Amino acid sequence: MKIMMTGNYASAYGAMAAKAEVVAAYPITPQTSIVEKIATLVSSGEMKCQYVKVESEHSAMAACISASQTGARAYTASSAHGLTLMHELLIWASGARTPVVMSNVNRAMGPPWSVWADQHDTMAQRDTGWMQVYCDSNQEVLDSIIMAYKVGERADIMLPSMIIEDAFILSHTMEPVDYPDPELVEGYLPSFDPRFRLDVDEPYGFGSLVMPNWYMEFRFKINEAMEKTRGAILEAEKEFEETFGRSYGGLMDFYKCEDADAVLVLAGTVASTAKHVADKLRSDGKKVGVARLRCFRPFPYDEVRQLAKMTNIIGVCDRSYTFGHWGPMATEVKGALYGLADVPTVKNYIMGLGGKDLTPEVLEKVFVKTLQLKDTGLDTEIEWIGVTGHGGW
Amino acid sequence: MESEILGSMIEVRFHGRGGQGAVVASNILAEAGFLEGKEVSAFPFFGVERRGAPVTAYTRVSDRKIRIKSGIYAPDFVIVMDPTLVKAVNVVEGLKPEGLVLVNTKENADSLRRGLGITGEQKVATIDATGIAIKHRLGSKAAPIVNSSVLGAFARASGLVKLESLVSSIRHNVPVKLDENTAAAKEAFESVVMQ
Amino acid sequence: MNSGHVGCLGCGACHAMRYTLKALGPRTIMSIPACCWAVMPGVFPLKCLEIPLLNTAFETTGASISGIRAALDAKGIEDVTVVGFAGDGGTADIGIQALSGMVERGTDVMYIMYDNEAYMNTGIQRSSSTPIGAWTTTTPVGTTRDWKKMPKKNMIEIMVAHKIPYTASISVGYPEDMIKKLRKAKEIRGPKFIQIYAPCPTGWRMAPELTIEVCREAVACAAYPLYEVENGVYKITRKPKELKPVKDYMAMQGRFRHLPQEELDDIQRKVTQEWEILLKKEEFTQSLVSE
Amino acid sequence: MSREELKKEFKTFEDLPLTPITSVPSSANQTGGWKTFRPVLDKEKCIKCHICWKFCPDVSIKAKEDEFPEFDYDHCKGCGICAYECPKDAIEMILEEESQ
Repeated sequence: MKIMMTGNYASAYGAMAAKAEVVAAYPITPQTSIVEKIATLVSSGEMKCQYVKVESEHSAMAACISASQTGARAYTASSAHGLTLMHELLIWASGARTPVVMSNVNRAMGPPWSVWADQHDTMAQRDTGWMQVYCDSNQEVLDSIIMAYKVGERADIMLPSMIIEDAFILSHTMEPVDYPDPELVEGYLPSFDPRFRLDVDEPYGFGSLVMPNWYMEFRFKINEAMEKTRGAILEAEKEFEETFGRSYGGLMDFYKCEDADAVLVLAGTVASTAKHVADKLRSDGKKVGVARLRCFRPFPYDEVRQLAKMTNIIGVCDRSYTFGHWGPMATEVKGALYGLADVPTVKNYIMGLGGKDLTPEVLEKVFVKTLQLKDTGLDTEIEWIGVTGHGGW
Repeated sequence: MESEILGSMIEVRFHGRGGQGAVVASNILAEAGFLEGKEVSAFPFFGVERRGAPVTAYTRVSDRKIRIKSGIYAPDFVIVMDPTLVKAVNVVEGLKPEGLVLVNTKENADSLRRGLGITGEQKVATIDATGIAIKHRLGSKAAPIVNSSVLGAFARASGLVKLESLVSSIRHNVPVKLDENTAAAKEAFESVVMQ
Repeated sequence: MNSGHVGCLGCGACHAMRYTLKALGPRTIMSIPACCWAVMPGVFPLKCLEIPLLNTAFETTGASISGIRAALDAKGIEDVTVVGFAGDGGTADIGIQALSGMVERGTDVMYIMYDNEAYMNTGIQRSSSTPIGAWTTTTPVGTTRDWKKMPKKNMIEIMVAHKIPYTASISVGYPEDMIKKLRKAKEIRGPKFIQIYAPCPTGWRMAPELTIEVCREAVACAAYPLYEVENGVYKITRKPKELKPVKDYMAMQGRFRHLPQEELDDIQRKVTQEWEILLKKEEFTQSLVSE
Repeated sequence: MSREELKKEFKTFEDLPLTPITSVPSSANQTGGWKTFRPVLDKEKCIKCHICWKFCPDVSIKAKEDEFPEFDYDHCKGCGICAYECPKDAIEMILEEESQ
C-alpha cells in the first residue's frame, strides 16, 4: 500500500519492515525525524524492538555491534558529525563481522557549520568495511534497508551496510512510498540467526587479541566477503524484484548510456535530476546518459569498465572532495579504467557541496561542458562548479 | 513545463511563518494530488528558522514520474499564508509569467496586485483564511491555523486538485478537529476572491 | 577462570575477575574494553574465562553492555547477568560518557571498574583515578615535583548523583565482602556500579607478594574505604575503630616514595576529612530510612 | 563452522572463523616458565586453611577440603602472595633454579 512519507520516514519504516530487533540511535539534524518516527512506532506498539536511547552516536554504534553479536538484528541512523564520531566503531563493526544496517543522511561537515546535503561524511568512511548504497528516492531508501540485511546477514558475508539519503532533498521530501507486505518481507528476509553469538550455553569469546601471525588473515577474510557482496547485492535485488516488483539497477544504474556521446557519473538524488536533464537534452538531439553510482562500496569496478565501452567521455560529479587530490568518485572511476586499451576521457566536477542546489539548469551546463570535450579534448582534470567568483560562476 | 518526453509538471511555493503549517500544507496538497493518481513530491526549504521566522515549502504535482530533486525557483503558483509576509519577503520572486499568487489577506486584490508589483498575465487571488480559521476555532485567536482554509481557496483558484481529494488529504493529515478543518476548507473554496 | 592468563605477578585484577565470576556464576555475559583484561584472557584462540566474552572498544563498555541487554530483552532472555568489566581509565576517563548514559537509562546491567589507579595496560600513565601524590610515567616527579596534583575522581559519588539503585566499593583483599556485594548487586534490577580496589604491584612499584596486604592497609587508613550505597543510603561495610596513618600505607608503594613530609601531612588531612564526610553521609542517610 | 572446528589447529586462513572467536582454555599457555621463585609447602606447618588458594591470582593452587594444597607449577608465576599470606609460614619461596 502506498503512503506519503519523507525519506527519513522511509528509513524508519524500512527498519520496521525488516523487523530490526534493537535500535540504538542518537538524534542529529537532518536525521532526527528517523529516530522520532521510530520512537513513535515503538510507543504505538507497531514496531516491536528494543530502542536504546543512547547518549551519543559512538555509543549507538557500540550498542548495535554488541546487540548484533548477541544475535539481534540491529539498526541505527546518523549523519555527518555523528557518522564521523562513529568512525572507530564503523571499522569495529566490519571487523567483528556484524551485519548492522545504518541509515545515513548525507550532510556537510563543519566548519563552516552546515546541515545541508554533501557526501563528504560517507565518502570519508570509504575504508571502514561497510557497504554503501546511495539512494535517489524514498522507495529506494526503504527497500534498500531490507535488501541490506538480506546481503549483510549471509553467512559467508556478515558485513554492515549504510543506506544513504541526501539531507533534506530526500530526508525531508514527501513522496508516495509502498510499504511492503510484512508476509512478503518475512519470506524474503528470514530472521537473523548467526552461527556464533554471545550465549551462556556456548560461551565463546569475541574479538580477542590476535598476534601478527593471524591478523592479516582475518583482514583478508573481510575483503573476501566484501568481494562477494558484488554478486550478493545483485542476487538480493533480483529476488527482491521477483517478490516486490521493484529494482534499482544493481551497483551502477545505467540510464541511456548505450549510445551516449557523454555520460555523467553521479551518486544520490543529483542522479535523478540528471536523468531528467538527460531526457531534455536527448529531446534536443544531444546524446547524453547517466550512470548512477549506487554502491560506492563495493565499488562497481566491472560496471565502470562496461561504461567505458558505451561512451568516450565520462564526467564524474562528486558531491564531496578529497583535499589535495580529486573527488573520491573520480579517483575510483579512473582507477577502475586503468589498463584498458581505450580509456575514455574522464573529467571530474566538484559540485553541490553544503547543499548548493543542483538544479536542472546547473546539470545542463555540466552536460554541455562534458559534451564539448568531444571537440576540445580534456580541458582540465577537475572543475569546481558553482563557486561564486570562480570559473565564471 | 510541458513536453512529449517530460510531461507537465506544476510547481507550487508556500510562504509561511515557522509553526504556521506551511510545511504541512505542502504535504497536504501533495497528498491530494497523489489521491488523484498524480505523481507528487513535497519538501520544505530547510533553513535554521525557528518559530515565527519566514519559511518556504514546495509541492510538485505531475502526470509523470518526478525526477527533479532540487528547489523550485520558477513556481506556477505561490501561496502566502500570512499577510505580513508580503512586506517581509519577495513572495512573487520567479513566479511564472502566467502564474498565480494566492494571499491570505483581507486586503483588496487590486491594491495587493499594486503592492506586489505584479504585471501582465500573472493572477492574484485572496482569501481571509485567518477569519475563517478563527470562525472554525482552528488554533487560537493569536495563532490561528490557516492551512486548511488556504488550501481550500487554492484548490478553487488553481484548479490543481479537486476539493474532495483535498478534503480527504486534510482529514488524513490533521491530527485534530477534522470536521472543523473540512468546513474551513469548504468555506474558503467557496469564498476565494479571484481577480 | 582458567590458569594460563597473562597477568603480571601478583596482579590484583586477576583476583577481581576470579571473584566476580565466582559471585555471578555461569549465566553471565561479559564485555571488556581495552584494558589489562583485554589482553589477559589470552591470545587468540585462547580464553581463560568460561563465560561468553565480548571485547569492545576502549570507551564503549557502558554502550556495549546496553546493546547486549537490549538484544537479550528482544529475545526474551531475562536470567542472564550482563556485566561490563573495565579498568579505571576506561571507566572514569574515556568511558565515563557511555557509563553515564547507561546508568541514566536505567539499564539492567552491572558495571565493574577494577581500579588499579592508572593506565596499567599501556604502562602506568596517570588516569583520573590515580591518587594524589602518585608517580606515574606521565606524572614523573622529576625536578619540578610533577607528581599527580589532583585528587582521585570519586566514581561512587558520581554514580550516587545518577540515583543509581546500587553502588559499592570492594577490595580484592576481602573476597567474602566482594562476593556478598556482587551477589547482592546481581539480584537488584537496574544499573549497578561496583568499584574494585585491584592493586597493581608493577605500576605501584611494590613487591608482588604485598597485593593482599596493601588492601588491608588501604582500608585501615581509609585511603580506600569499603562501603555501599543502596538507593542513596550509605553503609560503610568495614569500619576501622581507629584509622592507621596514611603514610604507612603509602610507604609500602614506591609510587609515593618521593613525597616530602608536608605533602604526606596534607594527604593525611584530606583522607581524614573524606572519611569524616563519609561517616556523616552514612549517619545522615541511615537516619532518613530509620525514621 | 562447528565448535570442534574452532578448536582444531589453524593451518590456513580458511580454517579461521570470521572474526577471532576464542574457546580454547588458556591453560594451554604454561605461564609457569615466568617464575624466579617457586612456592614449597611445609606439610608440618600447614593447617589446610586454604588461604593460599583464596589469594592465588593465577588459579594455580588446587585445594580440596581436608587436603594439603597443591601447587600447579606449570602455571604458577611465583608471585609469593601465598607465602606472604600463609598464617603459619608454611610456604617458602625458593629460587626456581635451585629447586631442580
